Amino acid sequence: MKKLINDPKNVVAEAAAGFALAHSDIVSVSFDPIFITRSDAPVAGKVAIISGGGSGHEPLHGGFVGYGMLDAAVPGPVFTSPTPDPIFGAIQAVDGGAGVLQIVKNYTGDVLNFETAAELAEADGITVRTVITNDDVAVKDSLYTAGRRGVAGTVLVEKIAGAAAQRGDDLDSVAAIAEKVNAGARSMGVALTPCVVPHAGEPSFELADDEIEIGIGIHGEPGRERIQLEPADNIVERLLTPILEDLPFASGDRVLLFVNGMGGTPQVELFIVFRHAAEVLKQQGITVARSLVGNYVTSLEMQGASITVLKLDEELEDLWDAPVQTAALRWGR
Amino acid sequence: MKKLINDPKNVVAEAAAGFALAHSDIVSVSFDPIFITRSDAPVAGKVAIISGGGSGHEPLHGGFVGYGMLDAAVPGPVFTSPTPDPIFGAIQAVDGGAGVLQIVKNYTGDVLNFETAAELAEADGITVRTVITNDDVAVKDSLYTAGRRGVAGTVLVEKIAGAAAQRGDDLDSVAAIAEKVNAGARSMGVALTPCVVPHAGEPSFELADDEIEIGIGIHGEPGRERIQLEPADNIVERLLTPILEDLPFASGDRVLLFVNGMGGTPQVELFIVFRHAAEVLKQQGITVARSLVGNYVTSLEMQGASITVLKLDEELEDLWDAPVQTAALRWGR
Amino acid sequence: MVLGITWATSWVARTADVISENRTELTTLDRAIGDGDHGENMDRGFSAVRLKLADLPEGAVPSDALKMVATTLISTVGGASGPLFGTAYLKAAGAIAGTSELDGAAVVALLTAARDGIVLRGKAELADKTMIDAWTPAVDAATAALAAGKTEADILAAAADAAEAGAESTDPLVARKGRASYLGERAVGHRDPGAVSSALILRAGADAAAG
Amino acid sequence: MVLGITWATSWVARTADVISENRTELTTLDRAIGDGDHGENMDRGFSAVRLKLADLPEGAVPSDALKMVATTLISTVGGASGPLFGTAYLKAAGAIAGTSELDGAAVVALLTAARDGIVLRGKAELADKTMIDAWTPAVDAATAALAAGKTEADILAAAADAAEAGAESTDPLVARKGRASYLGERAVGHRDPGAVSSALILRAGADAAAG
Ligand SMILES: Nc1ncnc2c1ncn2[C@@H]1O[C@H](COP(=O)(O)OP(=O)(O)O)[C@@H](O)[C@H]1O
Ligand SMILES: Nc1ncnc2c1ncn2[C@@H]1O[C@H](COP(=O)(O)OP(=O)(O)O)[C@@H](O)[C@H]1O
Ligand SMILES: [Mg+2]
Ligand SMILES: [Mg+2]
Ligand SMILES: [Mg+2]
Ligand SMILES: [Mg+2]
Repeated sequence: MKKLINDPKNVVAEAAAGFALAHSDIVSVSFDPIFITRSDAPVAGKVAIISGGGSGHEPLHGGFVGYGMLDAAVPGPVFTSPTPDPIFGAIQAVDGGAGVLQIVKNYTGDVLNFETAAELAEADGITVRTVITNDDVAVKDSLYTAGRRGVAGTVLVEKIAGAAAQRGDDLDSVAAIAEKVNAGARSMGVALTPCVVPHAGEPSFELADDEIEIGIGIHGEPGRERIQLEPADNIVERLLTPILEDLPFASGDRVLLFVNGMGGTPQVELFIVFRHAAEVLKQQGITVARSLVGNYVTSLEMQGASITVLKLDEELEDLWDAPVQTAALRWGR
Repeated sequence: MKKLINDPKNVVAEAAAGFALAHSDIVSVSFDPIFITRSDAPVAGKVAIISGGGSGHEPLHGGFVGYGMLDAAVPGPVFTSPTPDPIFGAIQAVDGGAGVLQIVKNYTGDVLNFETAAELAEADGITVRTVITNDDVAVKDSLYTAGRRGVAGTVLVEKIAGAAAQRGDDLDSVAAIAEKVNAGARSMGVALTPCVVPHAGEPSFELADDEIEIGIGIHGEPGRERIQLEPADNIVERLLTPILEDLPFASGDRVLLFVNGMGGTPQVELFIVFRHAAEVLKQQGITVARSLVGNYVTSLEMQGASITVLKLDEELEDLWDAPVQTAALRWGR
Repeated sequence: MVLGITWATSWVARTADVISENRTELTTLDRAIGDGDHGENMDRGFSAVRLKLADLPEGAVPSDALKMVATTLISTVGGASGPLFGTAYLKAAGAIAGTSELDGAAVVALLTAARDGIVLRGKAELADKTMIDAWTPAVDAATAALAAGKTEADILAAAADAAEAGAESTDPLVARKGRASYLGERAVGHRDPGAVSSALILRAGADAAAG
Repeated sequence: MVLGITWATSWVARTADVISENRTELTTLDRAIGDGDHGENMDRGFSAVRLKLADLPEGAVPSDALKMVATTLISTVGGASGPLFGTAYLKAAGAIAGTSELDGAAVVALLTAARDGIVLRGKAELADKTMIDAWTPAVDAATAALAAGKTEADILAAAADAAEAGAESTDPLVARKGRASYLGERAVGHRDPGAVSSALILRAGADAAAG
């Protein structure tokens, strides 16, 4: 294992310390337990939004804490959900009296730990609502599975719900908008290489030099199928087709096209993917009204990318365009 | 070679096409020859700033085209300087009558091709000034070498000179500020893995599982020395010590600390590096007044990082804080 | 031996030992059909538990030890297994609350409550390829052993045997809960890590009773 | 044979061939002490040159062919070698401007002007471990061959032999120009790619003259 780290046990704490130093204008970091809050939290009267989950997906979630997006992020150990204590600590730190919305990616561990934290907060008199994101079309959604995973679409939910909370919407409205974004977002990813969890020290799975994983998760889980490496344009179609069929998206739709890097893929490749994805959407009469390209929901050093398509309407476009000031997403101020 | 690309020959053009689609609000892209300009170029009466060089360093330089930074970027083939034609084309496209500043990283190929382009432009009646960046302390500067390389510090030169041009400084003043930033910036990098140039298809150099390259360049060139993998804190000191001794930086200085990812390194690792670098500076009585952490000057999928320290004064701090609106660096608007 | 606080603390201590001994194996299993952290998660939790064992007050009873394990796992493990095992120990403690010496019926009540706690939180059914596939056979075997008039030690041994067989029984299954469920058919042929760690926990209980 | 336009175009065509044949080798050399693109750069340039050969007008003279090569390399190669070789061909064309048949003196003038053009742009000296280490020995050998009354073909052959030896002579050197200079001692033991491509160019010229 080759990493710029000290003791694997300290990866999350040391990274949080560096993050706090580099972005002290935007965030404050608590270390025991570890959570990241807006430096001006709690914002009185504003619905607070928190998210979190295993580390290793940076900038998700800490990079999205700040004006117009998240009030707090709770990083667990790498790829492992945080426990209820830091989540509860974050809830208490950011509650401004208007209630707290938890945005949780659909993984059993995250769901159970945030659920427990919510119980503690409710017992403490804090109103908590939870929205579960599950935009990954690679996983069949059925009563007989843990359901679809929450992946890159989570960033769009956090940005748009964050803008709604910032403009003063109440808890129910913010939760409703988060649900709406999640309902209109579909994602699917591909991995060219696995990633190495620091405390494991070995690749999360094996891939031959000419193999790629289609339908990869963001925790180094293997994907749905393993195929031979193909030209980028073919891979884009393998990801985009199930996405478009699932909602479904139709001619005339306005969408946000998000090409997300898994961490180790050079930017040129992400733009090559974006290029063909935009081409395909255009052919189908779908308008790319907004776009996002970059490493936002990563899997450590994994090479690969995911494509997310979000159905837009005027309200979502306005909330997307609203000012945001976080370490990883910033415009309008 | 495992990459999300189609034909290696089309990597630069297809990535430029995707970039144009994803950021049409900020840039326009010319395809024959290939160069990227501010969508509102030429800006009458403003000094125009252009930069460029081999591709594979994204977001450098195209990601820094926009309000308050570059007027144009000229991407050559991967790791190969562009030819004079596209550079000349970019100069003609952005010249607003106040002259053009070329910011060129110190590599023989870049220097010679930008030199030829400048001759063509001068013959065309356009005033061109050139500032060569050479912030890499890994290379001994002497009359008997091509001199120090321009690496990550180039981003700081582009941002600060860009702000000076945006506020209306004339060509000489903008060039002087660019020279001042370059003179006050020092960088050094480390590679944990090599990178694979698409048309070569093989790693640019070999590294054993327990080896790292200290003093790496940004074109997949090997570095100065090869050592055993060490804890991040030790590596940080190996990079920072020659940086601080070279200028030298002294107790009482205010600096910008920039930890740059080489492309394939997860963000947690960059913040672990930033954490200790900030610690060391503090111990030496040096104040980290500004900071930047992320993948800004990359080497394709190379894993590794570089540290840049820039000496600040009030003018440079104001210009750093000035609004910038590019694909990769954005604040204040 | 009688199953009092000595047995309870010995069970917990032995569990901490076997979990750290099997940490790598559990992580390897989780890498195949999960995200490769189960050994790390469990070891993080039970290392914390081991440290807290010493703080148990004079006159503590078995339920105090299990309650301490529950709260410690909940606050240190994270992941899916943290809340699940945490709830298991919490309910188990509740089922034997205050009792200082457990008879066979109490042992069966403890195991049943633990299993029910996991189902309450995780909604898994038998053959979903989860830890439940170790716990439910264990509860059934313990119940049968009790009916057959076996000793407490034999009841725990029967539960451990059944849990180990139950863990093995997950090999051919497609998962319907947890991360492994994302893999569909690709999970077939792999053993569920949580079922294996559950069997380790139950074996430690039997060993502690065997003396 | 007389060195007219037929020789010139044959030289250029043969150069395009040997460069593409040796593309991988040149890139491998550049990977060792540079950035691994020299073969790609040269092949991109000379492939473009090959396409333009056909467009040479009726009655074109050698200098027209060399001028076409110069402008094509400058506008397609990039990197360090583009402007350097481009200037070399440009100055070479200038030295024989208009001449339709080159005698030995013209050949030496052509080679000397090419070398001087590279020095003018790149400021390299002998033993800096650059293409100059192929060109300068070639110019000296050609000059000596001319003085010795050799034929044009023999003059070009002498230049090619000297260039190849010159390329080999770069192996033990520390580089003082170009990317390889960043490596210090680590460049020792590797051959300079630009010197090798220069030798290929000169050998192609000799072969074209040999018929
Ligand atoms: N819904 C559930 N019900 C019961 N057990 C579950 C459930 N989901 C997951 N598990 C168990 O949790 C184990 C994985 O635990 P662990 O790897 O520590 O958490 P995570 O999956 O969050 O990384 C699985 O092997 C399985 O036995
Ligand atoms: N200053 C110089 N003078 C002469 N030749 C040079 C100089 N700098 C570099 N070269 C030649 O250029 C070659 C490298 O060319 P190439 O790899 O195509 O360009 P780049 O180094 O920009 O990638 C070197 O092998 C060397 O022979
Ligand atoms: Mg996990
Ligand atoms: Mg090059
Ligand atoms: Mg796991
Ligand atoms: Mg080269």
